[in-house]
Amino acid sequence: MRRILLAGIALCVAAPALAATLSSPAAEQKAFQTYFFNKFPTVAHDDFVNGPYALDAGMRAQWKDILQFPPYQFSIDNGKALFSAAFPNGHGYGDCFANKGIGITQNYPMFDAKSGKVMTLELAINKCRTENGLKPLDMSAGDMADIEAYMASTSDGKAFAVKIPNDPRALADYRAGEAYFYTRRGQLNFSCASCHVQGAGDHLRSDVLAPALGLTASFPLYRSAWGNTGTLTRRFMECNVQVRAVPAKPDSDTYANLAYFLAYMNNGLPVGGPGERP
Amino acid sequence: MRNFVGNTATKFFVAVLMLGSLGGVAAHADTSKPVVTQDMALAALTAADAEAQKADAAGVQWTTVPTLLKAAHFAYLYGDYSGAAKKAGMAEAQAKTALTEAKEQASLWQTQVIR
Amino acid sequence: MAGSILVRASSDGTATTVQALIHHPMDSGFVKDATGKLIPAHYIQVVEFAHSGSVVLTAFWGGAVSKDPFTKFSFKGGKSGDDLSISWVDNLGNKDSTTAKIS
Amino acid sequence: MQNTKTTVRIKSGPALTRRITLSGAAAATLAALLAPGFKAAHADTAAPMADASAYPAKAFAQKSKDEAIAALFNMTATASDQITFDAPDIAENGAVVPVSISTTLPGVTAIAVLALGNPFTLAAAYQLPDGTNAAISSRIKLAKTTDVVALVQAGGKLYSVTKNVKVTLGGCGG
Repeated sequence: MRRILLAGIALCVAAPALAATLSSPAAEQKAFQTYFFNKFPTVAHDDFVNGPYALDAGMRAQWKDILQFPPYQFSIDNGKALFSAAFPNGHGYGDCFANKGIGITQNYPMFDAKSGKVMTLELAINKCRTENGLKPLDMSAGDMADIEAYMASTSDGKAFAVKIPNDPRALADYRAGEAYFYTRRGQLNFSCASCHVQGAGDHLRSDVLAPALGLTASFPLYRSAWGNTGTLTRRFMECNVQVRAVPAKPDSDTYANLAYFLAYMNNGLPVGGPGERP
Repeated sequence: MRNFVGNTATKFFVAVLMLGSLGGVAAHADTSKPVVTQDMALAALTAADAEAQKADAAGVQWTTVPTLLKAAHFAYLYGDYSGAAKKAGMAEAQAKTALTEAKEQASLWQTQVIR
Repeated sequence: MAGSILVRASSDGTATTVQALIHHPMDSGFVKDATGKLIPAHYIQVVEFAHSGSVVLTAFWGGAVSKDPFTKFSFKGGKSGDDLSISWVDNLGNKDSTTAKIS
Repeated sequence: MQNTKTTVRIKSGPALTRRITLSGAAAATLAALLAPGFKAAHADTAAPMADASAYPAKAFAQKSKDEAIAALFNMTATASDQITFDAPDIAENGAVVPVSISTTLPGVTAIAVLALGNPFTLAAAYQLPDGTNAAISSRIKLAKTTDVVALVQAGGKLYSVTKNVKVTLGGCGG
């Protein structure tokens, strides 16, 4: 907290020069993880991917019960069928991904040098479809969530390894995601950090606010509130509406860069997807 | 977005007002509140729409603004010019605030970064 | 709905533990959809679990059983390779059934 | 078959007896003989299929605890500390509340779950033939914070245990 106060004072003195004081992504990632490891010293590092279940014993017990036979099992099975089916032109999803798409979700989002943009798994799946003459899928739930659930299940437990290549465009995308994460918006004037950094671990009525570290590691999620499996894009748009900010387009760079920033912060933590949440 | 409730309330409000204003105009001129003419309402709507478009373009719009604008246009359509002007004014103010919020945050966000 | 039932049945020689997950909306009839219209009641009413032809559990469910309902129980006997059959019928008369091997 | 329990049990099984297909009236009378309030859910096929006519619809339509118990078991329940009833103190989400009921009481023939705060209190009922262990896990929906009652029918008597489960809204609204 002291550092933030000091930073606040510095702001009045040299606002224009502020941009220069941001450290490198790697340094920021170290600070980010250390902040949460210190804020929740009793939480095992890998447990951060389980969000509220790492912080609330009662919820954890119910989660363990549900994990015996999780309802997202249907998503995984449906996703596997969709993933394995060949496209009309004979190709398949496997042809669009490294290692035939098996055990690779820990590398996403991935910066694509050709387009100069961040490719989340959802964007990559839709890109694969359009390249093979198919309509892109709805990026919030349904088949997209099921395919992602299957792909994530093949990476279960692998450590996140999101890379920011030595390319100014990649760094710019990372900074854009970072800016979005810390920018207050909507009539409620909250940023993602308001709830998931300052408010991490607190209750919002019966919800426990998950720490930002590991926040996106268990997507796609089967939420009891949704009654089906949903993607990270769906959750981003839902959070926007909850602070009364009009959401961006699902396939916008805004959300891809935000996912890029958050996933980079998860590096080293295990893939927790598909996950289950209240 | 659950603006369902807002619409019902607005319809009810408009209906009551329409009856009231039809009777009111003939019977007596309400001196305390200046009569909002159609032109004044239209001007307010135009200004609100313009400001809202700026916030939309900047991607910083609040979900409350489109709801208010819809209600304002609805009121205008039914001849409730004072209601339309009031809602348009609120919509414009909120769109302006959304833009200001974004401008401030453009530099403020960096103070929140975990270092 | 073909394939609506997922089963995990395992025997330790003396008893068999059964876990079943059934893909079904289990609409209670009290929930409204996005447009405010009530979603009509549509839930599984009877589920029959049988081991090698004889009943080991009968479940009767109301609208208050969760979506994609889960059931776990165990019964004495049953060895790996035996058949475990599950069938359900809902309030609209839809049915589905499956037979799984106890592992 | 040595019958240790007070109620008459029809042991099903392909070798032993031919399935009995019951007409409505006969079904009702036999139901009284069986674990009261329950009817054996058998149909005339190799593997017994779920039989809709066995569904105790009246019991599932009751709004109060006593009416539901009467319609299902037509006996009164006495509290018992022999039943282990696992249910969360605070449900993470009212739509998926994991509950587990197990008991050491001998001769269990039926287990049921009632949610007193729901529009219809009876949530689920299970009929356990011989050899089935008296332990059931399932997931139920709770409309609001409410007392949840686990019922166990054993040796022709009815036992119950009650637990309160809090159900609250989450999130910061829209």
